[in-house]
Parts: sequence; C-alpha cells; structure tokens
Amino acid sequence: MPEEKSAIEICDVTKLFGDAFKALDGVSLSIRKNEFFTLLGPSGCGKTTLLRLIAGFEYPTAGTIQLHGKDIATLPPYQRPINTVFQNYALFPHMTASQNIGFGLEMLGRPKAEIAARVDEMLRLVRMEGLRHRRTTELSGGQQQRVALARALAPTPKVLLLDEPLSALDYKLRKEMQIELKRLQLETGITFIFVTHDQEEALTMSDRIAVLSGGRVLQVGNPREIYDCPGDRFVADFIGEANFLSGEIIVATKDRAQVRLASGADILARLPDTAPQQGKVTIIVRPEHAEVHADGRPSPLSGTLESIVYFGTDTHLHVRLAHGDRFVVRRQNSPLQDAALVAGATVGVAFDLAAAQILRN
Amino acid sequence: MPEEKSAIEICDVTKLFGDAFKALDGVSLSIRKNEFFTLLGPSGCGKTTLLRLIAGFEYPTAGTIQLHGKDIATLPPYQRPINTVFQNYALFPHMTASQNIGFGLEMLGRPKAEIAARVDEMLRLVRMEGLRHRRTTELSGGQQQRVALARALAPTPKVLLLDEPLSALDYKLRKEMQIELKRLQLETGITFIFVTHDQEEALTMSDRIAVLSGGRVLQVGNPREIYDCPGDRFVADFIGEANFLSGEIIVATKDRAQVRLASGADILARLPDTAPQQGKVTIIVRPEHAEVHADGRPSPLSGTLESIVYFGTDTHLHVRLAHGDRFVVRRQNSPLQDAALVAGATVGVAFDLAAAQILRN
Amino acid sequence: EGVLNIFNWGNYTSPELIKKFEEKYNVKVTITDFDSNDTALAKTRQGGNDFDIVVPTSTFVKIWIDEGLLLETRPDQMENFKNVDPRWVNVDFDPGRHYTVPWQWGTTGMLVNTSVYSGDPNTSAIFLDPPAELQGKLSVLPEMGDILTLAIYYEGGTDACTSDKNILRKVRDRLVAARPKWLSLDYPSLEKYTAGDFDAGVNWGGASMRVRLENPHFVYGYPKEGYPIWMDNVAVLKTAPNVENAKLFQNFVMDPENAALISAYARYANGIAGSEKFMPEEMKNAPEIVVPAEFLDKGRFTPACPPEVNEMYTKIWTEVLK
Amino acid sequence: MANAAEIATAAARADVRNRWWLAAPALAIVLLAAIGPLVVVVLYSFMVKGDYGDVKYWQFSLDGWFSVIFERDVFDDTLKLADAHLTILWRSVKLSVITTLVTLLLGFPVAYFIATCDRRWRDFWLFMITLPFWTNLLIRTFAIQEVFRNEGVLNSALLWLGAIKRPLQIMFTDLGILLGMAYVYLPLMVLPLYASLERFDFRFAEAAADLYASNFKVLRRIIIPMVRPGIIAGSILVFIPSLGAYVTPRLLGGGRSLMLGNLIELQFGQGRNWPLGSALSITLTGGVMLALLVYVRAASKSGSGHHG
Amino acid sequence: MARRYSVRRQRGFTSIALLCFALLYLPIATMVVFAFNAGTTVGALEGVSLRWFATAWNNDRVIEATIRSLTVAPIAALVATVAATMAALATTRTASYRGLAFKVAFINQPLMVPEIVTAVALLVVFSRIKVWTGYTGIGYLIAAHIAFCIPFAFLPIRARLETMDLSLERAAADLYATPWMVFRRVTFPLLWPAILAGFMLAFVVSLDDVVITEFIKSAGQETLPTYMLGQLRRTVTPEMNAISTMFLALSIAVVTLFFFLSRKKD
Ligand SMILES: Nc1ncnc2c1ncn2[C@@H]1O[C@H](COP(=O)(O)OP(=O)(O)OP(=O)(O)O)[C@@H](O)[C@H]1O
Ligand SMILES: Nc1ncnc2c1ncn2[C@@H]1O[C@H](COP(=O)(O)OP(=O)(O)OP(=O)(O)O)[C@@H](O)[C@H]1O
Ligand SMILES: NCCCCN
Ligand SMILES: [Mg+2]
Ligand SMILES: [Mg+2]
Repeated sequence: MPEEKSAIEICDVTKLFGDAFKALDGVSLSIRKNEFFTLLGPSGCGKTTLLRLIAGFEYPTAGTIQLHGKDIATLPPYQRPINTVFQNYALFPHMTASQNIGFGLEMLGRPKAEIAARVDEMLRLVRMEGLRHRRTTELSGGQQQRVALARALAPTPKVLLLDEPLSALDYKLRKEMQIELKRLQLETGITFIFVTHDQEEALTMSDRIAVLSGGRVLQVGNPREIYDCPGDRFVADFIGEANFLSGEIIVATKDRAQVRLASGADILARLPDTAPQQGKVTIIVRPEHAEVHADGRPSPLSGTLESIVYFGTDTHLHVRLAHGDRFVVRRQNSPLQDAALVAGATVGVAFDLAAAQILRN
Repeated sequence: MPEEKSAIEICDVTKLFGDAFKALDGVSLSIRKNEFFTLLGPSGCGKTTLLRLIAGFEYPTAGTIQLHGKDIATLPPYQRPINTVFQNYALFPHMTASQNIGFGLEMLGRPKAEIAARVDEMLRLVRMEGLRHRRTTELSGGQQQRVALARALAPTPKVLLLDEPLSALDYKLRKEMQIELKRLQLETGITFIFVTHDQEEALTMSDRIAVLSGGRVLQVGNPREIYDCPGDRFVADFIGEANFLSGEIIVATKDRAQVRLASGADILARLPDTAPQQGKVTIIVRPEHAEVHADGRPSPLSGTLESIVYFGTDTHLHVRLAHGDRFVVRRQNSPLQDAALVAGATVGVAFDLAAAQILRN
Repeated sequence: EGVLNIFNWGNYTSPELIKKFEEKYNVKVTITDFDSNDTALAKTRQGGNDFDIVVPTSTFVKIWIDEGLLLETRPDQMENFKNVDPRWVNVDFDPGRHYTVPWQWGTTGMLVNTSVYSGDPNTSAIFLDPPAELQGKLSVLPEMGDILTLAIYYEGGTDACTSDKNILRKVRDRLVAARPKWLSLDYPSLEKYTAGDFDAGVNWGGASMRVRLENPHFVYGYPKEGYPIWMDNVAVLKTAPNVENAKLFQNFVMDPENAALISAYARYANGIAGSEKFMPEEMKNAPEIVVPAEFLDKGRFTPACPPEVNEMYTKIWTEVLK
Repeated sequence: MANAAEIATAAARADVRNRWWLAAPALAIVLLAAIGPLVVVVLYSFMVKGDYGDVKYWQFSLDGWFSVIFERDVFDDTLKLADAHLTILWRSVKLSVITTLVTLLLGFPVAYFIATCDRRWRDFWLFMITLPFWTNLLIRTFAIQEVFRNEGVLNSALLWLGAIKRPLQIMFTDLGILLGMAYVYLPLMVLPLYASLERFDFRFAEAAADLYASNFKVLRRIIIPMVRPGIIAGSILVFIPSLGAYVTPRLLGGGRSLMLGNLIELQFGQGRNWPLGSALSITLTGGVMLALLVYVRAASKSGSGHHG
Repeated sequence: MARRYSVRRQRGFTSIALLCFALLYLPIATMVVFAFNAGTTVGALEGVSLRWFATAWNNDRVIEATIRSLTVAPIAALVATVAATMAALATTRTASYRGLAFKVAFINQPLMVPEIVTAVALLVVFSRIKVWTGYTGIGYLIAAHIAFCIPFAFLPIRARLETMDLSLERAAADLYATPWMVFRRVTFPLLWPAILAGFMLAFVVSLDDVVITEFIKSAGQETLPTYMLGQLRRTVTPEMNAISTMFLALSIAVVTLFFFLSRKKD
C-alpha cells in the first residue's frame, strides 16, 4: 500500500445538511503528498463542503478522513497542519493586511523578526507591498483575495486548501499567481487542494483533477485524461466544449469502432475499454479537433454555417448539421481569414479518427 | 450632439480616499443607451469605485455624472433606476433566496402576484428553482452569486451594474449566464456596465470596453479595437498574451513601416496614426498570430524552443530568441502533432505583416 | 475600647452624639441604616448580623421582645434612668422599661397651608373628606398603619387594631372615596410644600415644623378624632457582640444633654426630662413638637396589630390603592 | 480508526464540555446567589405566614397561592377573584409595555447615532449615555421632579418661550411616570441596541437602497430585522425591571396606585404576608420565564442560520 | 449643493439622539446647580455657595459609603461581565441542543425575580451562612451584586454574538489559533463594544442597587444608595446633590484620563 505517500485519504465520506440534503455522497479520494490536486464541478456540487471537512470545520455524517495516515476526525482545526484560502476570504476586519498575514505565524509562536520577514515576503509575492497598513475593509476585492492567499501561505502548512483563490484577480495577475503557486508547490512540498472554475487554470496547474457533481466523484485523473478521455458525458460536457454525436456501433475492434451516425454517414472513433462494445453510443468531438471547409469536399458531416463568434484568440463556428444537431468548430484566429466562411454558407465538417471518442453511457 | 443617446455620462471624475489616495483620476466615459459596456483593468484599479459612484453610494471628489442627460449627484441610490450586482453579493442574510430576489419589486410597490411571477422567472433564469426557500447563508458561493444576479435583474432597471457577476460560476454555467445576459440586454434595452476579469467574457459580450489602470482610463473601444489595435503597451499586455519586440523605424509609409529589430532582422509592421513615425518603437505580435517551424526555413526571428505547455484546447510554445528575448507562440491542438517540435529544438518564428503592430510609446 | 454597631433609621443619628460617645468611651461606632420596621425586624430575626443596638418603633417593640430578639438590659436600673420623663416609663410596649430607652417620639397629624384653606386643621377630615380648596393638592404618607389608624379614629373607632367590621367597612369606603382627591401618596419633601405642589397633607410633626419655618402659613393640626403617637426606642439585641458598650450607649442617651443632641439633629422630641434647655431655640416651644395641652389626650400609641387584623388591613389597603 | 458516529459523538462531547465549562461560572453564581434563594422563596410560598412577617417553618399551607387568585372578602367572607391583584397586574403590564415602546422609540435613534458616528467618538458617547446613571436613582428622580414640576425647569422654559400659557401638569400624572420610567430605563435599551448596531454592515443597507428602498425602508426591512437580537435584549432589560419598578412610579406618579412591585413589597413589609408575597413573585417570575423560554426556542430555530 | 445622500442617515435620528442627550442631562444639570445652593432646599435657589460640598466632605459616613460603592460596583461589574461573556459564548458558539433555552432563561433568572424577593431570599440564605461561618464581610454584598448584574451583561453580549457569524473564528482556528487565542485575538476585539456596553450596564445597575443591598448589608456596610434611602423620609438637602456632583466630577475625571491614555496608544 502506498499509505505513506498519501497526504489526505478520504474514505466514503457523506455529509448531510439537515435531515435530507446530501451535500456529499460517498466521496472517496486519495490525495498524494505534494500533489496539486484540483476539485472541479458545477456550482453547488460540494467542493467547499469537502474542503471544510478536511479543514475540520464540519464533521462527516459518515466516512473518515486521514491525514498522513492518521485519522484526523477528532483533531480540532487549529491542530491540523492545514491552511485554507476561504471562498469569501474571511479576513479579520480589525487587523491590517500585514497583521492578517502574520496571524498564523504569530499563533505558532514564531519570533517577531521571522514573522516580519515572512510577511514582507508574502506581501511581495502577492504584489501588495504598498498596502500593508491598510485595513482589510479598505481594500478592493482582488486585493482582499490576495491577502487571504498570503495569509494561508505564510505559515507554510503541510496541506493548503484553496477555494477559488484567484477568482477575483485580473488575467495577468492570475497568471503570475498561478506561476507563483506552482513554484511554491514544487519548492516547498506543500500538498495543494485547489478549487477553481477556471478550466485552463485547472488543466495547466493540476497534477490530478477530480470532477464532482451532486456530491459524487465522477472521475479522477490527470488533466490530459480528463480532457481527452472523459469518462462520461457529464465530464466531457463540463470540461471544455464538446460536440456530441449519437450513432450505433457497426463494427468494433479492440480500440476503435465504426459508427453509423444519425445522418447515415459512417465514421471511425476511438473505443475505450469502459465504453460499450455495441449498440447505441455517443461520440464526443472537441471543437478544436474539427475543421470546417466551404470548398465542397465530401465529408461525413455537413450543414449550414449559422454564426461566427469572435473570441480574441479564436473564432467559434456554429454549424447546424443537416439532420438538425449543432456542431461547433473552434479555429484559431490568424490574420488571414477564410473569405468563403460567411454565415449561411454550406460547409462540411471534418475530423480525424483520433478526435472522436465513444463515451461510457 | 448625441446627448440623448448616452445613458451615463461620466465627466472628469476624480475620487480620493483619505487625503491622498486617488482611486479614480479624471475619468471621463460616455456609455450609450442599451450598450454592453465593460470595465477592464487590474485588481485595485478603481472599477468597483466607479460603479459605486454611478450607483450613488459615494460622491466624486471632483467631476460630474449624468444619467440620461441629467446630473444625478443629488439623487439618492433608491431613486436611481440602477441596480447593482455587488462584488461581494451583499445578500440579505435574514431572507430566503426568493425574498432577496423579490425585494426590489416589493420596494417599488408591485403587486404580490406580479412579484411572485417575476421571482419565479428569475429563479429559472439562474437555475435556482429548487433552492428558493433556502436562507442565503445556506447556499454555496456560486448559488449566492446567482441570487445576487437575479436580485439585480428582477426590477428590470434602466442601467445594470455588474461587478464580476459570474466569477464564482463554473465554466458551463457561466457560458449559459453570458448568453442569458446578452439576450436580456438585446431584449430589454437595459444598459449594462460590466466588470469582469475574464477576458474572453469581456471580448465576446461587450459592445465596448474601457481599460482602466491606476484610476485612469487608458483606452475605450470595441473588443476588436482593443484586442487588435491596443493603444499602448499596457493595454496590449493586459488583454490577451502579447510578444513585444523592440526596434527602430527605418522607413515609414502612411500605415506601415519597416522596422529593424534588435536581432538585426527587418520586418514590416502596421503603423497606426497614434504611433510614432520614426525612432525607437515597440512592436506587438499576438502569440496566436505567429507560427513556429522547425524545418530550417529562413525567418526573421529564430531561437530555441524552451518549453511546450499543454492547455487543453491549445499548446503554448515558448521560444528563447537568439538575442535573448522570449517569444510565445500559441498553437491550436489537433490530434496530429508536429513530432519535430520538441523542447530544445532550434526553430524559426514567423508572422505576417498584419500581425505586427507598432505601439504608441 | 471596642466597637459598637448601631442599626437605626436613616439620617436619624446625630453625628455629634456619636462623636461624643466615641470620645468618651473610646469606642468605634458604626451606624447602619434601615428604612422600615419590617426590614429591620426581618433582618435581625434572620440573624448573622453584628448589630448591637437597634431602634424599633413603639408599634414593633413588643414583637421584638416577644420574639426574644432583645436583651433584657434593665435600663430602669441604669444611672441615667432618673432622667426619663415619667410619662414614658410605664409604656405598655415595655412596662417599666426593662428593655428599651426612649430615643425620640412624635405624632402624625395634618399639615395645612392656611392661606389656601382657613378652616380647622385639627381634623382628619383634611384628608379623609377634603374641603374643595385642598382637593388635588394633598399629600398622604404611604404608611398603612398610620393612615388606617387615623381613618378608624375618624370613623369613631377607638382601637387602632379594631376588628369591628362595621367600622372597617366605613374606613374602607371612606378611603376609597378620598383617594382620588389626593395628589400624592409618598414621603413628603419640604420643598413640595413650600413650592406649592402640596397645600395640605398627613405628615409627621418634626417634618411639619421645618415646613412652617420656611413658610409660616403652614400649621400643624392634631386631629380631634384621634391621632397616633409613636416612639422610637433604643434596645440591645440578644445577639449583640458588644453588650457592655451597648449598655453604655443606652445609659448615654438618657443624659439630657445627649438627648438634646438627638432632637436637635432629627427634629423630634425625646423622652428625657430636662433636655429642653439644651435644645435649639425654635424647637423649645414648637407646637408640632410640644403637643399643646388641649390635644394631648387625643394622641394614642398604636400597638402592633394582631396578624388577623393586619391581614384585613392589608386587604383594605390593597383595595384602596389598586 | 474511528467511525463517523464516534467522530460525531467525540465532536459533540467537546461541544458539550465547552458549553458547560464556559457557562459554569455564570451558572454557579446564579445558582448560589439567585436560584438557591429562589428555592427558599418557593418553599416560603407553601408555608404558613408568620404573625409578624416571615413564615412558620415547616408548617405547610396553600394559602399564599390561594390568595394570589382568590380572596375572601373582608366583610362578608365570600370567596371571589382577587380583582385588586388583577387590576394591579394589568396596570403594571400596561405601563411596562408602554415604557418599553417609548424607550425603544427613543433609544433606537440614540444607539444608532452612537453606532454610526466616528469610531473614535463611540466610546465617548456610550459613556455619556451611562454617566447620568452614575448618580443615584433617588437623586436622579428628585432631579427629574425639579425638571417636571409646575415651577420646574421645563415649564419655566416653555412659559418663557411662550409655547404654553400655563404650566403643564406632568408630576403626579401617568405622563410623569412614563417620562420618568423612560428616563430611568433608557440606557438599558440603548446599550444592547448599540452593541448590536455597532457591528451592522452597511453594505446590506447599500444593497437595499440600490433596490429602491428609501432610508426608512432600509431601516424597517434590513437594519431592524438584522439587529433583532439587540432589540429583544433591550426590550427584556427594560420590560422586566419596569414590571417590578416602584421607586419611580411612587416619586413621579405620586404613588397613589400600587404597581406590581409595590404590591409584592407590601406583602414582605407592612402586609407581613411572606407566603403571598412569595407566591405573587413566583407567578411573575414564572410568567416572564415562560415568555423568555418561548422566545429563545423560537429564535434559535429561526436564527440558527446566522451562525453558519 | 443639496445635502448629500448617505445610507447611514436616518431622518430625525440625530435630532432625537441629541434631544435625548439634552433631556438626560437636564435633570443632572439641575442637580448640579442645586448643589451650589446657599439655601437648605433643592427647590429654591437662594444664592451660590460651597457649603454643602463642605458638609458632604466632612460627612465621614458619606465618604465611606461612596468608597464602598466604588469598590463593590466595579468588582461586581467586572466579574459579572467576565462570567456573562463566557456564558454568552457557551450559549451561542454551540450546536443548538435541548436545554439551551432553559440555560439562557436560567442565567437571566436574577432579572426576572422582583428585587424585593431576591433581597428577602438572599437575606434568609446569607444570614444562615453568616451564622455558620461567622464571616460577615463585604463578600456577600459583592456576590449578590455579581448575581443580579449577570443578566445585564449577558443579554447585550449574547445579542451581538448571535448576529456575529463564525467564519472569522473558523479562519483563526484554521491559522493555528487555540480556542483561547481565537477568543483573545478575534472574538474579543469584535465583541468589545458589546462587552463594554454590558460592563457599563452592570456597573450602573450595581451602583444603583438599593433594595438588595439594604437587606443583606451587615453592620457598617452602607453603600451610597442605601445611605441616601435613609434620607428619603426626611427632607433632602443639597448635601445629596453635592455628593452626587462630586461623584460625577470624579467619574468624569477618571474616565477622561482613561480616554486620553487609551487614545495615546492608538
Ligand atoms: N474605503 C477605502 N479607503 C481607502 N482606499 C480604498 C477604499 N476602498 C477602495 N480603496 C482603494 O481604491 C482602489 C480602487 O479600489 P476598487 O475597489 O475600485 O478596485 P477594483 O478595480 O474594483 O479592484 P478589484 O478588481 O480588485 O475588485 C484600490 O487600490 C483600493 O485599495
Ligand atoms: N449550511 C448549509 N445548509 C444547507 N445546505 C447547504 C449549507 N451549506 C451548503 N449547502 C448546500 O450544499 C451544497 C454544496 O455546497 P458547497 O458550498 O460545497 O458548494 P460548492 O461546490 O462550493 O459550490 P460553489 O462553486 O457554488 O461555491 C449546495 O447545494 C449548497 O446549497
Ligand atoms: N418611626 C418614624 C420615624 C420617622 C423618622 N423620620
Ligand atoms: Mg464553494
Ligand atoms: Mg472590485
């Protein structure tokens, strides 16, 4: 058993609010030491609740939680080497930014000089040197969030729980903070448990991702697995954009299958072990893995280009397929635009075998 | 004068906190009726402050604010046909979700039945039908944010101020809400003033964007202008990713110039009116407008491929140029990867004239 | 040497007297106040106090003795007992003075502003059947015993503790009818009389004298139907820690010169013969303090009424003030 | 390895420990110096009354309780409802309710003023509220009389201003009692209100104003509901003591009518009926306790969300 | 320019507040004025003099009673506030449980019993203890005062705790603050205004108590209120005003000093 390698071991945890509402429903997760572990899931799926259980503010209705192999159920929060960046910050309103940041170290009884140095370091880290003496009520939303982040980082805990710690920061600053957090993780050996709604953030920073929905864990895996081989339709749909095509397997080999689509066309698609080997199936194709052409080439799918949506770095092409489904294609912008692609044009959609995957039902 | 077309006219507004701290510094903006106007800017640049001035919770230290042509300096917030989604939600903790949403209409003295119907509609809009009787303290972060959004929308104000209204929502839900908001704007004629840190959101939803920094307005324009023709280096850098190359103009014509780069190579670049016509200049190239090739083709810029970062939909290629600068190229992922592109390879970087733009100093 | 703890009515003990006693016997005296006989009795009965001297009113003395709370110090055998006015020796609450020594005595009567009402002040009708001029300008003491006694006498009763229901019914009806015509039911303050808030009322003699000194229009009336006399008496508690000092004090206050100090301070007569000549000028022949001969026999000591009677009184009192 | 049930009980045990040891000093003091004595009073209420006050120990009787509700007529010995007690009870309750309302109406603005003034001045104003009450109640009441009297400061000022033609009779009237009670009990209302208002987060008020609530509506719909615990604490602190008040009604109202406090005092004093006095006060205490119990139950059910 | 809007402004509130302050101080001002009366009453001014101050100053019993009041009240208020704060924490920082309401009512009990009853009952109990132990000191008085002060401190403090959510305390616990440190560094500073209010209430309530003190005081344990009660049946002279005025002046001096010292620290 890789027992000692795991930082947090969550075993079949259920949490009820009131008598009936299951915020968490039989969650089991094993988070490794020094891992950057991300919780992803729709609003209200139980992410914050899970963090609160780990931090010790709530107790599971059923199940156990272990930290470094020891059951921490009866350990009060202040004895857990865990710090939290709270979703609502929870900054102490009667203290300045510096005092907030130094609080944890002070509680650990560190010498004054050490605290001062560490606070300085943290202020620099979150780009707040100039605002150290501000009351937290006089800070902007993003500034407050940065203080919250610095406060949780300052004592260098064993495990850091971050509940959307960068959500109020602008893109540039968020990128910088992402790099800093990643650097810290690699340098300090802290285990990060991270909640974010920013998919790019989740995909670039995480070692592993757990996708939650309605209090249950749907899939755990590294970013590539989650993105490229989503286990089921929910995960596929939730992470990134996805086009779903339904069809029926005609021939299946070890890892691929020929599928007849609703339009009657046949395509080849990857067939993971977990997916059904025959019968009706759903196929997923990521928008960026498909192409649109207006030159009349034959192609398994075709339809009308309904709209062209500009996105800065890229453009989304919404195609209404001949048999009614919608299909979105994402294409990176380049200064040379394809003049033939105008709304209303009849277009063909093409993708490669590797881009199409059959989903678990 | 298109006076009557403008919803909000902000004239040279300055706001001091304390004696010295300028949160806003001579801000002038003219926001048109039914416009979707976005404020973009780094954390702490004064976005929330500006919204608070418009809503009427603070008074400008100097300058005036007009609503539909009338000075509203003396109009209390409750007489301004303006609603706000607050950055920190400010939901009433002693009321349920429904009661929060119905509050504005109740204050306007609408009949009970109408309020009930409207609250239902709003709950549906934000996908919260099942949680109408929850206390707001029993909601998750995202659920709270949705109630805040619904609460501000319910009375259908003339102007809606939204301070990062979707930041706590997951990607899928945020997309849905973006579509709903855009639909509402088009259907109801409400003027939206929107703050977001999500660039994609800003670029896709806005009619116009104002970029703020340190309490000043740097640039106002539609998304394309802001993204493709950033006025200065700050804007260019702040919105999206950008590569900056420094060089000197050798020959300038009406709208283009030949520039000699530090590496000694000459390139052609667009030359906007506002940019200098000679001397040392900075050129911006968006990562997605450049290409990397490893086939040894001659190219004005070349260097070593330092790292390849996977981003789900695309990959970032970090190139260290021969003379030391870094250059990032973004390339959309496709199932067919270029095998020659591995870290350490010597590569050329290429881009088109249209991709390179000379910046205002 | 030693200490002496006195438990007395508030603002009633002359500091000069105490100083003199302290100096004479080298005793440290503490004074503790009470504000009603009931409180004093309740407190002492529960015990655990270190009081030596207590000063109960005539109405209560018998209760104190019967309950066994007082030490039989035999003041009648003390040196200064000879000074006690013979009138106050054989009092029925302590016949022969085996327990107590007189402190002060006084009367409860009518105080009337003659510039407002020129009729006879010497009747309880002043407050029980007020003349038109005085209605709504009357102040009545909130003392159940005194007021019921005055009313009983007014209705022809002779026993302050009567259980005669005919009289009591009349008393109740009388009081119920009179109460709306009173302005206040409270301990009177001098300035409310002098400032014109009250034009008449039921009051104690000493207090009335001070009103008259401020405003000579006021006269003190002794109800001809009968009025109560009270006397406060110095007694020693059975539980007294300092019995010898307490006895010294009993003897001490029977000295005319010392008794005069008491009166000069609290403004009532004492029971010691020969103290007059040491008293302040204005008290020597004040009609409020020296009861004029014609009214002398109308005054009666009120005894402590038996429980059944007291219960009826309480009911009537509650009924009147509800 | 502990299972969930054990964890839950361990956590609950810690919670129970905390709530007992933290409350222990207060509980102990109240138990020793208030509840213990109350037991004495309960016992007294069931004993035979002593002849001159006190009770006859260990002789039990229900007379005290009986007399709370019924009385035997002094004259014809018929049994009837003790309407005197009921009248007095009703008057006291009425006066207390009005006093509570008046102090609330005046005290809320005062507390609000203090809570919203510059932070540095708050303690100062708070101190200013309590300062008059460092002066003894009797002296204060006498001073109030000086103000209210027909020749007093207030009437003189009003006459001088020409606002009135002849002095207002305030002393010895119900208005006088009320004003006096409001004066005496004002800090008991203001301080708890202040304690709750001081923390009020005006961002909620802004949100309401943004939703078309005028400042008055903000007050009614947002501020008042959110500081409700303070309002209730203040009201309890005013209502209960004013039920038992007797010095102020006596001095300012002339004392012609008994209040509940006077009635009970009468039984322990001149009435010498301790069992009845005990029974009356237990009735009062019981009623108030019951009301409070019901309130706390209701509040902890509806208000627990705040703790989340 | 028209008056600026503020969400904090409530029409008339400042006026009512200032009016209340004026009304609160009117009687106090009257009292102070009559302290300087040359005459013997508090009803009619007969010139200005300091005679009553001299009288009061030379009245040992008054001075003693004042000192006793100023000993009992702060001690009682302090102990009561500490106990009440703990109890308020115990009854809010907990899961709701059966008996919670009862505990709250229990702690408020001294408030709900008419003073005279508490007084009589305490008299009975304390007298027994006095007889058994022979100790008749000031401890009884202080104990009784603490008991009836507790609800006055408890209610405001609990009211504030009820509206104070737990998130900050949780954040502190998350940052290694032991329960005691959570209290000292987070709960206490945020609760301070309520604690101060509770303390002040307890203080004035103790300072004002007469009935209970009257019943349980032992020989020589007069407090200012019981001493003044003794004056009630006789005419009140300006001496009482002089005492109160001196007392007031003393309190103002002490508190002003305190303010200055604490302001310096900021
Ligand atoms: N009450 C205040 N006192 C002093 N400074 C303040 C106050 N409120 C805000 N500020 C400062 O004013 C600046 C602008 O704040 P504002 O809240 O408008 O920023 P913002 O653009 O909304 O930032 P964010 O994106 O982080 O929410 C910040 O630097 C902030 O620290
Ligand atoms: N105190 C509570 N009482 C009842 N239900 C609650 C309580 N707290 C949370 N919930 C519910 O539990 C579910 C999970 O909440 P949680 O805060 O964990 O969601 P989340 O995943 O963090 O969502 P978000 O991304 O919106 O913050 C939600 O549906 C929420 O409404
Ligand atoms: N017994 C009555 C005493 C009155 C003192 N002023
Ligand atoms: Mg959450
Ligand atoms: Mg902001």
